[in-house]
Parts: sequence; structure tokens; C-alpha cells
Amino acid sequence: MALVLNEDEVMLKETAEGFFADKAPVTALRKLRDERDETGFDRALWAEMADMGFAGVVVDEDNGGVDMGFMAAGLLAEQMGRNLSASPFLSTSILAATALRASDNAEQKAKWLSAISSGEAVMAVALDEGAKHNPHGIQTRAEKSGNGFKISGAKAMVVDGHVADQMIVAARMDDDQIGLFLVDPKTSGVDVERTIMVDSRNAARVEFDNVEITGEALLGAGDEVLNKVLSAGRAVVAAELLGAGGAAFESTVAYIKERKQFGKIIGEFQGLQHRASHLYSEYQLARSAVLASLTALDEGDENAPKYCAMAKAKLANFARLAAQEGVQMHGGVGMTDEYDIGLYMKRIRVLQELLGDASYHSDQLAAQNNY
Amino acid sequence: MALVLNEDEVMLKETAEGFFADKAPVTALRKLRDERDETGFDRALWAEMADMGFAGVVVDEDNGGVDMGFMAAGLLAEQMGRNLSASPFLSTSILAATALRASDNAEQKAKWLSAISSGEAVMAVALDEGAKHNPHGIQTRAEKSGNGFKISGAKAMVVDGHVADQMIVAARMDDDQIGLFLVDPKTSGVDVERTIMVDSRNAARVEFDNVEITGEALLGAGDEVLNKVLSAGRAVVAAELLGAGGAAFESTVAYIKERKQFGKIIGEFQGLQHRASHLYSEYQLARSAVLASLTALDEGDENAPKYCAMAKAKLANFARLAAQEGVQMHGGVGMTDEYDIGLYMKRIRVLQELLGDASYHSDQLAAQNNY
Amino acid sequence: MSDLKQFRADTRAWLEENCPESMRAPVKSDREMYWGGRRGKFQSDDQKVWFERMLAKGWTVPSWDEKYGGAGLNRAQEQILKKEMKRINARNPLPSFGIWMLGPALLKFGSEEQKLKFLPPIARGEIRWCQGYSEPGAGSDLASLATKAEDKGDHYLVNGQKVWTSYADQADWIFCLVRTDNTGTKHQGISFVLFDMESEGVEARPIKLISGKSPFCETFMNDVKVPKENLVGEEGQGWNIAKYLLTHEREMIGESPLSRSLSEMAVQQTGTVDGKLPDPYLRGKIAEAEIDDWAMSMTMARMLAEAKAGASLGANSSMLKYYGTELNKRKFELLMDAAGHDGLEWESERSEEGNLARTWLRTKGNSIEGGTSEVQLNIISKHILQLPGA
Amino acid sequence: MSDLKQFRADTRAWLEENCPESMRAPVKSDREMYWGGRRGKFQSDDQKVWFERMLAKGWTVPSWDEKYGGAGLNRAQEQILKKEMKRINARNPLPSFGIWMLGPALLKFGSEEQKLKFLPPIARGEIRWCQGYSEPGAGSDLASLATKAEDKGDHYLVNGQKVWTSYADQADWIFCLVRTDNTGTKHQGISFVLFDMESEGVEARPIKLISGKSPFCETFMNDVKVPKENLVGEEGQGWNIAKYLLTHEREMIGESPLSRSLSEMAVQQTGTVDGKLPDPYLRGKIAEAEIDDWAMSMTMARMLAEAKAGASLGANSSMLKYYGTELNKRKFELLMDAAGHDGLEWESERSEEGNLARTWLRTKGNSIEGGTSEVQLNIISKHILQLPGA
Repeated sequence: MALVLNEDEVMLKETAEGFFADKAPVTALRKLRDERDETGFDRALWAEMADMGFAGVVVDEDNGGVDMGFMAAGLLAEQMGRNLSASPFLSTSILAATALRASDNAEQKAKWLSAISSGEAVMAVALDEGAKHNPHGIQTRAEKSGNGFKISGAKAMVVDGHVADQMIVAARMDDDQIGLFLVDPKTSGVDVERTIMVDSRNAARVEFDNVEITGEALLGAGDEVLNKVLSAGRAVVAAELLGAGGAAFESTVAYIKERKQFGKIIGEFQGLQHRASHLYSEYQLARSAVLASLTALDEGDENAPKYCAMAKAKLANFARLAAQEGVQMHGGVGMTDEYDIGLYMKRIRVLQELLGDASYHSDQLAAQNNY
Repeated sequence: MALVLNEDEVMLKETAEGFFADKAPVTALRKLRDERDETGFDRALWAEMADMGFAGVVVDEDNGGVDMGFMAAGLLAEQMGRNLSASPFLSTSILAATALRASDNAEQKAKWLSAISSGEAVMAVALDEGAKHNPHGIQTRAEKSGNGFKISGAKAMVVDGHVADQMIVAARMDDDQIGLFLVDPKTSGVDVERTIMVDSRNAARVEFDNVEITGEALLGAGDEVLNKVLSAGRAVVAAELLGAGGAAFESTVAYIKERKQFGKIIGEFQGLQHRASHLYSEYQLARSAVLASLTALDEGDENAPKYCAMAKAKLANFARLAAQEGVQMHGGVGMTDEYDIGLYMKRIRVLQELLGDASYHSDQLAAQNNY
Repeated sequence: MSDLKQFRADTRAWLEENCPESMRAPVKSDREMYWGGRRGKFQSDDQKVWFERMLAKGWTVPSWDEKYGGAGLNRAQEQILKKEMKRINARNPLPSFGIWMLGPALLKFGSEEQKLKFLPPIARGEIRWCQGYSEPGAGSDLASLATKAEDKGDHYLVNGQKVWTSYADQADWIFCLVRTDNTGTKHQGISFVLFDMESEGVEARPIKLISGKSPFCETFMNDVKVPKENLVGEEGQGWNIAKYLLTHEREMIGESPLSRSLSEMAVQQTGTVDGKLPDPYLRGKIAEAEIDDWAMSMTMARMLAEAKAGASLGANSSMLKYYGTELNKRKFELLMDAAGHDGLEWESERSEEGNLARTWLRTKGNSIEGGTSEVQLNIISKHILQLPGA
Repeated sequence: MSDLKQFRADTRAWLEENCPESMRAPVKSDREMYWGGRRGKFQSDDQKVWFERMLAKGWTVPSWDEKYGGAGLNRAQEQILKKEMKRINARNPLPSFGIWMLGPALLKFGSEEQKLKFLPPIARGEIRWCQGYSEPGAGSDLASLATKAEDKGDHYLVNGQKVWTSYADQADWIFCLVRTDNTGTKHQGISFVLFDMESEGVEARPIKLISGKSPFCETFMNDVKVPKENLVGEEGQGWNIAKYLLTHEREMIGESPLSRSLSEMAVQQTGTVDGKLPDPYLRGKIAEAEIDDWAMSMTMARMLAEAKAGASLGANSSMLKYYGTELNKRKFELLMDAAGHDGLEWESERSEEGNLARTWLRTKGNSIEGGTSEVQLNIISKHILQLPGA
């Protein structure tokens, strides 16, 4: 298992470091927030990301992608996490692209994967419905209706759903299998409400009231295709958490090396030193978990879904601790909007929750391992 | 609610401090262990405890007790915890005495409560059956048989069962209620195996194979009487944990004030200071929980069972931490049998488990509070 | 019937009769309360009626002497009143830093003139106070403050900057630590003064927090004239007053702000399946936090009872502050876990403008303000455990 | 087929053919293993056959050069051998401090004569070694050692006491840190010497632990003569060797001793209800620990891979030691929770003489021996985070 980056990956990592620090640093997120930007991300940035090949990082070359795999996607996500860079990368380039790649529907696949790679289409995947991630509990229905389907139900936490050109909706079919359906949000019966989240990013609540779609809209059905989307999403969210948690950790260590109280640099206090060193250890475990899950995805390892779920759980816990310790060690200024550490805490909280939190994945792991 | 000791209680506490430190210190337990004592406690000590009124602390005066209530019992148990004093106090004076006091069976009640107060009888209550505390899951049966009952089943973790003159056995009756039955361990069909535990104290595994007892042996039936026994036991075990955890904490603080490493007293290191101060805080919460539960028992508070269960959970967590931090802060010598801290760790582990661990009581609390 | 029993019965009856129905529900935020002051406005008739009735009884400051606007209740009576109010969820008619902080300081350290001048307007909610302690860069190291008060004969000339001054933009007066002498150790030369926020040279600017708008301000003082009669205690002894109030503050911050129990709120967020929270691991953590919460409340009750019995709370106030704030953070982490996606919404009506998320973020400050958790642990190490070098 | 693939295929085939069935099961305790030495005894024919076959291949010390008794495998081959052995649960034919500790030290710091003299008997299991580092009262502060070695021309005269010398009562020789010079800093003047435990003046007494009997001893040295040819490296440079070996030891201790997964063991202890552990809260904690366990094993694999790629493990060995031992303690706490009453029995046959409880207690030492967790955190603070004053 490749737990050390190869030369290509090191190069990509360096490119990504420069790109996101330069084009989409934390100040860019502040600007989007303070200007109450309607899109919630910078479309020019997204176009540049497409030009760099980032938008099509897991799309095959025939469809305009660079097909570099999930390790590459994770390296990009880590840098986005470090800089809190807002873009539809997760929704479009990971979740939607994975759903499309797993599809047998050649026509739709070709059309939308190309649109993703070129940066033309923003896509959102509508999975969850309730307060907590629960893919087994999907209740949105896709009833057979003539040659097509009628979709009814309500989705929540549809990341980038407010600006999606096309949605991929998970719905239960007549045979109780989960199908993934392409739905144009402009179709009659679709109601999209933008929800601005704690991290100043955006999701949507989407209601489907007997929305009629053609049979062509079905991308695939069954657990396998859904699990591919979930695994890819979890690994990439974990990678973003690695970046966000890592940046929170590093900026905190830097802060306690500078800040003085009671006549001492606070980093001299062993109470903080031991906590920082513990957090460093968690950071190392977190990195290994992310690398292992991305590698497993790329190698088609049969355990990949399990590893992705475990990585998601581990990273949620690591990054939460990094954010908590970060704010506490920053002291009063950590509570102010002026400092970035609070923004990291907010983004981490959302990522923790996305596609299942640590508790959810612990429960699932136990169930899979028969205990 | 009386969370501060009154004058009588302060006096009792001081008496108990002197008594157990003098008569039953940790060296006494070591002696019992190293000599592989067959009883597992000192019968002379037990006689003295009876003389002092400790054996009958919750027994009414008519039956030879001093009837000082559970706060007094808890103060005694705390000192036993501090000194790791071995005696049948929990099994006989708390569990059995509470079962008897709750009984309507006037004859048995008078006979055995008097025997408890005088120190003549050692009694054991046989509740649990499996690896974990589970009073709702009792499977031992007491079938009606003529005017009496036939008892069949297997009990584990019967504290002091190896030397009990009489046992009180919880068994499910024909109407599915739990009854408490007096059983003489010498009755045919009773098989007692002494189990020496990690803390050098003793319990037994007891098998009942169609053991015939008379109708007179039934002390009472239904949840109420069982819950009284459980609540009293939990509060008193919590009090013993307060003593054992408190002693572990205090001896550790004393140790780190003496021990030098790297040219410094290790108590100067802030890493240890913060952990010790956290533990101190837990100790304070632990004490309040114990006092609140004992008071609630004495006042007949309707919430007493809940408080006793919560106190048991809190104390299990506090004392576990105290033992863990104790051994770690003692360093290498903490691992040797020569130092006492390891003995505290062992006793605490047993008390943690007795009558339900923190996890069990958390689960029960949640169930009672409808979540 | 004992006097106390009688008092309880009377109080219960009075509250039943006089507390309007709408004043018997927990508030969702500080903004729903009536804080008094020159610019104070009632938000409903019920609120006004409730305030005026309590004021008439002297129960805005029940333990203060009647000459200062109180009812002169003893500690036991005060506790009964609190409990009876809690029983029906009666709202505090007048939350106020004047009552919580300045009042106790004046009662202990102020002159009789100062008490008579300042306490009754506090009791009546006429003057709203804020606290000027922290300074930029000082953080928990409060004593290293730099705001200068020069002796100009009949007044001090104050120059400097304060931070974390809660509601400074809405307060009428400030109680403030200033440096009147630079020559001794950093704890010496600190004085405790009072001045009107409308004095020339005072400016307050709100601070935006990670949780959004906040009551905190930065307050700038530029050649502010403070009459010497507004010095509390002696010059150079302000640190004693500050320490006294910090201990007081710690106890308050230690109390949980949850209006309902953790599990009730969690059930409201996620519902139950077969009577249980759907996430079994989270359920266990919530139950454990509830047990700690109960033990914490029993500890506060115990220490109060011990104090009543004559023991000094001493450094245990640090323990209460440390444990209470850490527990509170833990509880809101669990609530955010329970709330899941719903708890992440920041601006929707559905989420009451992100009320839970904002409260969750706000709790992170609990273990920083009023002395960080690390400072409290140091105090316990030093004063209770007496560890060397602490 | 690549060379490595071929090696894997050959190794697998050889192991399948040569590893006796009874040697393909985890051991329950160290005592079931063959540790070699003058007094070493095989406990079964299978054990003897297995040892001899591995010895003949040079696989008791696979990476050592053939002239020292090894097979000269490169790192990749060694990893393959390890994995293939693990695949069939093949037992280590010769656990040995000589192989784990002294061997690496001699290979790096010893003279060619010393290597040729000492390594082959280690490989052949003829001489069993123990380690003389810690001293009473020194604990983690290893460098403050006091055992004195006086220069007597052709030999040193050694006086002092060691503690925590594992298996000193069964070992033939000891590698030992002694002080040859008192004049410099405490790290200077330490030397690394070897001597026979049968030398006059050496006595070893076992230490009883909280977990019961232990391999640890106190070792007393009273005018022991150590020939100067048994000095490894230069006089006064023993601290470098010790540090090198400590790093080595840390990595070893970081590894988990669980022969089966945590959850498998927990299921064995308590069984399942509807396919789940009956305690839902414990189940969540076990799952979380398994996730950490996986992340830990991935981290060991990653750091090994990085070391292979040329990066130095450096102070990360402290991280591995710290996290691995703390995690191990956590796992055994969970197992004790799962085992409940059954796990508390200390002497019954049913509990294998309290095997679980004794192991649980023994794990508490993991975060003390080889440098406490606190020392590892200090090392991380200083060498990795570069915090001031660490």
C-alpha cells in the first residue's frame, strides 16, 4: 500500500499548495461571506481549477479528465482544507463524477463527465434527508411512471445544491433498491432552498413533488454504485479534514511560540506542550488513515469502503480536537472573528458531519465486523 | 439535601478513620493475601466491627442494630476504601441487611438481622449470573414445589459467598417476578466455588441444582425489594470507591511532591500539575455524588434509586482515572507489588464492576429518561 | 410552621399570583431580557409588570439591605426565593452586572456614601454597568494591565484601552481597573475606579466573535477625567477587589446555561427510535454527560452549603469554574452531534438564525473568559494541591 | 516474476512445508516461547524442529550478514518473511534481547572482533542476554545513572545496582550502561559494557509486579571484573548507544501485543445479542479504538515506508511509542470492561490464572518502561514541535 507519495504526487502537492494559497486563501472565503456572494464560491476560481485539470481529476481522459485518481484528489482536497478554499470540487468533481463514472448510462456519462472536466457544469448529489447521515434510510421515492419515473421526497444538506446545473438524486425504486437519477433543478416540482451553513459555505434543502423524469435519467441502481459515491466522498472529505485540522494545529503551534503571558512564551508551559504533542500524534495517525483510504480506492482494494469510513471517523475526531485545542490555546483572540482559527472550527464541524460522523462510522464498522 | 456532615456524622467519620487505619490497614490485606487465608478477611476484625455497631449500622435497634442510616454506612465504607479493609460489610451489613429490612417475613427478619448486628452471621446475596451485571436478566428459577420452592440456576460474583452462613438468592418465580430467598449453602444441591479475585478479595460461583427450600424462605418478591438492595449496594460501593479513589489520588499527589527526576521534583512539571488538578476536580464531583445518593436513601427520596445509580457510574469513572493516573505518576515503582497503588487499582476495578459499571448505569439512566 | 417554611409558602403564593404567564419561560437569548439602564426598553407589558412588582418587593436585589434598595433577605431566604422562582421558570426581572459584580464589590469595599449613591440605582435598573478589566495582549495575565490613571489632584486622568467589556456599547457606567502606580510589582499600583461612559474621551466598539455579534466591546479611554470620589477602596488596592470579583465571576460562569436538560434537547433534535436516541454511542456519551452534570450541580450545592456552614470556598471557585465551563463545552459538542445537518444552518428561520451553532461556538469562550482553564488548573495546583513551583 | 515475488513464493512454500502445525498459533505468554541460552529448554519437539529449521536458513536473524549467523536478507525481503510468517501465525523461533537490542548496537557500534565473537551465539540461541539500563531512583532520567566502573588497567571494576533488568535471573550475559567518568555532564562519562552474569559479584533477584510474577529483576554488582575488550564503542560514548537502542526499543514497545483483534476478544468475552455487543456504549468505544488501532498500524507502515525511502524516523519513534502504549492500555481497559466479572478472577483455571487481568495490569507498565509517556511527549515537544524550553 502506497503510504508515501511518489514523484508525480509530490509535484501535484506542490502545485496545489501554491495554487490554493495564492488563489483561494482564507481571505477569499471571508470576502465571499462578507459580500454575501450569491454563488458562495468564485466561478473564476472554479474555471481556473478546471483549466488546471483539478475539476476532472478523477474523470477519465476520454471525457476530458486527467484521470489521476483519488490520491491526487485527496492531495487537492487537503490543500483546499488548509486554505478553506470554497469550490464545488467535492459536490461536482468527486461525488457527481464518481456517480457518473460508475454508471452504465453511456450517453449521460459522456455528456456530464465532459461538462464536469471542463468546469461548465456544477453538479450536486442529493443523498441525505434527515438531520443525520443515513443512506440506508433513504425515503425519497422514484416510482415507475410510463417510460420514466416520478420522484417525490425531501433532501437536506445537498452541498452546492443552490447553484447546481444538474442534480443526482438518490431515491428508492419500486423494487426498494436505491437508484441514482439525474434531475434538472429547473424541472417542475423541484423546490430548492439555499441554506447558508456555519462555515459560510452552502448547501440546499430540495423538495421533489412528483417530479417527472425520463427513463434516460437513471444512472444506475443498487448498493454498489451508491457505495462507490459514499466511499469516494468520505475519503476526500477526510483529506479536506486533514488539511483543515493540520492547518489549525500548525497555526496554533506557531501562535504559542509567539504569545507571551506571565512573562513567558506560553509554548514553554508543559501543560500546553503535552497537549500539542498529543495532537501532533493524532495528526500523524490522521495522515496515515487518509493516505491508506485513498490508496485503497485507487487500487480497487475490496476493503476500500471500510477504510474510507474509518478514515472519515478518525479524521472527524482528529480535526475536532485540533479545532478545540486551537481556539483554547489562542485564548481570547481565538474567539474573535478577526482570527482564522474560528473559521477552521466552523468548517471542520461541517466536514465532521458530512457523509457520516465518527459515531456513525463506528457503529457501521461494528456492524460489519459482527459485533 | 444534606451535603455537609452534621456533628454526629463528623464524629463517626473520625472514629472510622482511626479504626480502619489502625485495625485494617493495607498491610492487613497483604497479610491475608500472602498467607492465602481461607476466609479472606479477619474474623476478629469483623467481631470488633460488630462491637462498634458497624455490622448493624443500617439495622433497626429492635434487632440489635444502631440504625444510623446510609450516610453512616457510606462514611464507614469510605474508610474501608481508603484502607482496602477486607470485611463482609458490603455483603452482610448492606446487601443482606437491606434485603431483610425490606422483607415482610417477620420471623426471618428478626432472626437474621440480629445475627448480622451481632456479627454472628456472614451473609451473601446472590444476584448476578453472567459476566456483566444484569438484574433484569435473572434466569435462576424458583419453582413452586408443595409449600416450598425448588431453586435452579447458577450465580456468579457472589461476594463472600465462599464463607456465607446464609445466602439470599434472587430467583425468578412462576409469575416471573424476582423473589429473594434465604438459602443455607449447606442444603443439598448447592455447590459453592470460591473465586479469588484480582483484588485478593473473594466471591463465589454458586450452582443451585433443584435446591429445595420451604415457603418460609421467601423474603419478598417484586422489583421494589430488589431495587432497594441494589440502590443501597450501589451507594455504598460508590462510597468505598470514593475512599479508594481518594486515597489513590492523595498518595499520588504526595508522591509527586517527593520524587525527583531530571533534577526537579516531578510535581513541579505543569504536565502533571494540570492532570492532578483535573483529578482533584473529579474527586470533588465524586464526593458530592456519593453524599447526595446516601442522603437521598436516608430521606426516602423518590429519586434515590436514580441518584444511587448515577453515583455508582460517576465513582467508577473517577476512581478508574485516579488509579490510572496513580500508577502512571508513580512510574516504575507503581508497577511493583511493593507499592500500594497497584492494590488500589485492583480493588477499584472490582468495585467498578460490582452492581453495574458506568456504561450500564448510563444506559439505564437514558432508558429511564426516555432517550 | 417554621419561619422558613412560612417564607416559602408566602413566596410561592406571591409568585403564583404576580408572575405573568409569559415571564415563566426560559429566554432564548440575552436580548430578550430587560437589562435596565438609561436606554433600557421593556419588550412587553408583562415584562414591565413583572419587573415593577419584583422591584417593589425589593427582589431585584433580594439580599441587599433595604436602604440600598433590597429586601434584606438572609441566605436561606434568598435560596428559597431562587428555588421558588426556578420552580415556575420565572425569569430574572433584571439581569445586571451592577447586581452581580459591582454590587458585591461596593458592599465589601465601598464607602457608605458610595453604597448609598450607586446601589439604589442599580437595584432600580436605572444605571447599567459594564466591567473594564481585560486589556489587549494581557489575556489571563490580568495584572499586567497598562491603562494609566494619572493623579491630577481632584481627579485621575485615564488613558488606555480595555477589551472584552461586555455591553460597553449599551452601558451607562463602567467599573474599571487602572494603574495608578508603576513602581511596584505588577499586582501593586492597581486601582478600582468608576466612571460614566458618557464622559468625554470614552468610546466603545463591539467585537465580532466567531459566533457572530457579541456583547463584547473594545473600549478606548482618551484623557478621561475620573473624580477621585469614584475610587473604590484605597488607591493601589484594586487587585484585591479584582480578585474578589473574579472568584465571584468564576462561580457564575461555572453554572450551566442550558435551560433544558441535555437529553431533552438532544431528543428534540433527533427524535427517538423505540424510545432511544438513534445513535447508541452518542446516547451513551449524553448519559455520561448528564451524570457529570448532576454531580456538578450537587457539588455547587455542597460547596454553597459548606460556605454557609462557615468554610471558605477559596480556590474551589477555580475548580467550579474549570469543570463547569469544560462540561458546558462538552454538552454543546454533544448537542451539535445530535443536531447533525440541522444544527449547521447559520441563517435560516428554521434554525432560529443558527441559534444552536452560535451558542455552541460561544461556549468555547467559557473556558477562556474569567481566567482560562489552564489558569484555573494552576490555581488548584498551587493553592489546593500545593504542588511545588505551581 | 520479479525477484521479490519469487522470494515471496519460495518463502511461502518453505514455511508451509517446514512450520509445524503447533507452531502456527499465538502464544499466551512469554513463558511458552523458546528463549535459548545456557539453560534454555525446548518445550516440545515441534518447538525444537521449528527452531532448528529456521536456524539452518539463517532466519533467526534474517537480516544479519551470513558471517554473523544470518541470511543477509534486505529490508524488503525481511518484510516479506515477516508478513508470510504472520500470514500463518508462525511463532517467532527465537525471541531474544540479543537479537532485538544488543545485535543492532553491535552492528552499528561494535568492533569486527566483537561482532564475530558475540553475534553468532546470539543467532544460534546459545547465549541469552539481558539489558542493564535503569537504576533505582533514576526512572526515566536514565542518564543520571550511578553504577561505577573503575579503570583497573586491563579491566573495569563495576559496582552498583540495576533495576528492571528483564530476565536477568535467566540470562547468561548482560549489556550494561556504567559510569566511567564523573567529571562532565551527566550524559558524558557513560560507557556501554558487556559481561557474563556468572561473573563473581553479580546477583539477580526477580521483582514482583502488580500483575504477579514478572521477568524483571533487580541486579546487584559488587566488584565485578569486566575485561576492557568488552567495552562497546569508545569509553564515555555509551549514551549514544543507549539513545540508539532506546529509539529501537520504543518502536518495538509501540507495537500491539493483541494476538486477535480487540472486537474479536470482546465478542468472545461477552457474546452478542442480535449480532451486537450487549453494551451499546462499550461497543462504540471498542469500534473507535479499532479505528485508532488501524490508523496506528497504518502509521507504523507509513513511517517504515518513509524510512525505507530515506527519511529518518527520528523523534517520531517517541510518537509511536507514546501513542502505541497509550492505545494498548485503552484497549485492555475496554477488554476488562467487556469481560466483566469473569475478567476479575485471579487464580481460576477458567480464567487461565487471571490471564486477562494480569495482562491488563501489565499494560500499565507499557507507558512507563522505555521512557514514560511524559518523556515521549517532551521529546516530541522539543525535537518535532520545537517548542521553547521543552
